[in-house]
Amino acid sequence: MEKVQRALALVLVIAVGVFLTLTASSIEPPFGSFPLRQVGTEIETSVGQQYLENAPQQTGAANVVTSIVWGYRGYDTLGESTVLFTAVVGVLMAFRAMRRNE
Amino acid sequence: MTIIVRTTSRLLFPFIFLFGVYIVLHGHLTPGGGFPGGVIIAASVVMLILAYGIERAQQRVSILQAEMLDIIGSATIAVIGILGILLGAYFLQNVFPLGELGKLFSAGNLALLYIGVGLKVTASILLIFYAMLSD
Amino acid sequence: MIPQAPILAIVVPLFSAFLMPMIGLLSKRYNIDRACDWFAVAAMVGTLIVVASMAPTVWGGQIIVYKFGDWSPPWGINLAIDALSIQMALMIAGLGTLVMVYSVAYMQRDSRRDLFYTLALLVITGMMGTILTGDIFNFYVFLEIMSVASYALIAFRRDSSGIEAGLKYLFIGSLGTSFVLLSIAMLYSFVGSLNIADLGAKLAIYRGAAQPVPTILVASLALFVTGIMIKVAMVPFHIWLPDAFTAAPTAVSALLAGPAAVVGIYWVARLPYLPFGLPVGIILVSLGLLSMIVGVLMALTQRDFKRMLAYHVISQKGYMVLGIGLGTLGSVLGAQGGLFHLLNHSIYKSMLFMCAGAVLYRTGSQKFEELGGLGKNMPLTALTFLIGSLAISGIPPLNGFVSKYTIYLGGIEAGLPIVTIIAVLVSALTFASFFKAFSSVFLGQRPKHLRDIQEAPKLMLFPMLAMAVVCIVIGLFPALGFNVVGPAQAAAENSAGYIGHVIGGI
Amino acid sequence: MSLNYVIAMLLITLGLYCLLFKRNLIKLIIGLSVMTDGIHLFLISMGYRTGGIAPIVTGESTSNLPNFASRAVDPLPQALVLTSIVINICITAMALSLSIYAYRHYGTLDPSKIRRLSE
Repeated sequence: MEKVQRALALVLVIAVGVFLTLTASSIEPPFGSFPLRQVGTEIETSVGQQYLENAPQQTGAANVVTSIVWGYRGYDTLGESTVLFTAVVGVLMAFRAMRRNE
Repeated sequence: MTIIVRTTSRLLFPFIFLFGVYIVLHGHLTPGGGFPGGVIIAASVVMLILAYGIERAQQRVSILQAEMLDIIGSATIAVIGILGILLGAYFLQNVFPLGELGKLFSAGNLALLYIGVGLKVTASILLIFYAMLSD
Repeated sequence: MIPQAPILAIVVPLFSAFLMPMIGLLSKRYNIDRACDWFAVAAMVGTLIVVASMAPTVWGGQIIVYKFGDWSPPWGINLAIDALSIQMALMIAGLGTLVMVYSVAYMQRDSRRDLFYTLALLVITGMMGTILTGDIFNFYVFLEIMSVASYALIAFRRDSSGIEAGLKYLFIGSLGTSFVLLSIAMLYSFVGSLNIADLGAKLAIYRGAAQPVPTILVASLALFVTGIMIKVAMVPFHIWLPDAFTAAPTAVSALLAGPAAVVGIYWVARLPYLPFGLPVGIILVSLGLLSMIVGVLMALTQRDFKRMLAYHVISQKGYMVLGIGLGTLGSVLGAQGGLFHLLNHSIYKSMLFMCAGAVLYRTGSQKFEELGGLGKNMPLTALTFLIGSLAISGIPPLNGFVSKYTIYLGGIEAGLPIVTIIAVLVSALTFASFFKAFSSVFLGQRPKHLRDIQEAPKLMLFPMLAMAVVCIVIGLFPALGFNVVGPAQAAAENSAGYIGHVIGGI
Repeated sequence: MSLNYVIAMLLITLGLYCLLFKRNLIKLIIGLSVMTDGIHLFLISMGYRTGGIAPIVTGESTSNLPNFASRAVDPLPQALVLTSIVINICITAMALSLSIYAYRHYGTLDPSKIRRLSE
């Protein structure tokens, strides 16, 4: 039973790996052609290009990544610091001494 | 720990701490920001834990101080977010002047938010370490 | 609508969670015993009021779009609230309030209650965020908030089974969220956008058969479905759920079985239309059928009260996924039935877990062998459990019957009568399983040491009885439920309207 | 054939292998981290532009913003990876603290042994 499970798991890992690798090697357009995106027959530019063009004037930050992190996508970062808070509370939960107050 | 490690870490501590503060304050100009900077500040205290043990580190930053820092950090983010509603129209909206591109006092609320996050990350990482090291 | 209501629905539980450790410190200093508990209840009531204030606007046919920091949709993050989201948000806020009231009584013997309520409010925040957001990466962030908080809550009592279940859920759940992240990464690399409406608009050309679907889109869809199915606990990915629900404190089990089930099903309902819009109906139907059958068969053999209920969660979630899958195969009734069943199931499954918790609280045991004859000691608990088990088995005057019947009709409407037959059979097996549970806990021989057991505390009984009343009311007047579910189903299908409201801007 | 993408996917597969086959909690946590790092590598590398520069306005590009915009790499994946790294740290901290607790109180890092204790 143990051996069957391990064999099944190995098959699963190999299948997922082959699938992902084949997918990755067929991505169009290839590595290094950032603003171009091809959806169907239409050639589009990625949203990232608009950030590069507008962010310095719109947010006044020289670091475009910062202007995304707290400007355009500030709500994400609020969520991110909430995850950090959650982890702190979780760790405190695991280590704070247990007292039964009857 | 040996005397070499102790002396080196004592001498290095202010520099690493200052470097972390620099990274936090210049988050909107150079690579870095609140998250890496906060981790660097926390790492300077963790280095003291490694060299001297947890008591000495807690003399520098006690558990209560770390909790207060955490609360101040959250409060900074919350207040700036709500200021966006009060003075503008939407949560987290930028209501401060943008300033000149590339100067330290620029980018409106981004720099302030990064300071809040820097405090919060420092406090959180320290609290996690203190909790894991306590018995 | 209260001004700023969309953001308040998320910020009220979030900032209450931030404040909770401080409240804990203050209550210790000034010796106010239950400050944390009632503060959590107040926060939930506030959330409920905010969410309810949005409902009339949304049911009036509008889609509320809230732009963070005043950045317009394809660049900034926005919240988009349509009738489907509002159904889920109302369920989360309502059931969350009742679970909080229940845990005021249930958790009173535990210390570290401030941490418990912080984590519980964070779970609520995460669920609200995932439901209301209009941005796919933001969905991932809030999914993680909800997940990390629930890992901690499951291990809250820190007994060996709790730690083991928490770690198991942590690894399997993180695998699922990693898949979701990889799927989002692939989607971004292909389309170059993260906004759900924008993605839906750009991927719409693949909906017909005119364009061949590229491999990366298929891979992205497969990973997303796998990730969501791990969170929903459909059968090949279900192994974390029974352990987690058995080991967690019962208030947490009720929270995860009722409100938290909503998140996964919400995304299953969105998935066929936005952002992918690819046909996934057959996959959903087969996964749903598999979980229904496996879940109920496993439930029949269980000897542990909460573990049996946990397997029924899997089985009943199968009904919902089946109904939504039938909906994408062209049966409106099926989709409505699936969403309606989500509403009903969240109510009675939370209630059943609360009954199990009340028994555990009074007797200290959740094994069938050690219990028996409690109907005399705890008549009200027995009554609510009876109502819940009749509802879950689909017996006519109760709400479970209405939604299950709608799904049966949906199966026939979609041209798959075999699905209907299997669903009826699973219902019968569910009834058998609950009959066994009811008779071995509340009827039969009462062991000697259980003679002096008392009825559950009033604060526990209040949410249980409230939910039982809702079960009966919806069962007698199903139109009430359809008034909520009908617009929700229409909104899920109306992807063009969603895209128009968000991208068109208001 | 894009080598970066393929290597990212291989890292993800390696992490998945580690998660499915290892019997030690610490190794499982390492597997999870490796897997997430693979995803981060994929995210970062898909925003690359041949011959690109960092998306930070410095020096002479301050006066020539259009030229900067046509040369810099995609800033959005970098912001996403920043978020995702912090989330991964949180999951690692949570998993480590539960593992430390299990090791201190039950004396084992093997999940199946903790399971046997609870039965």
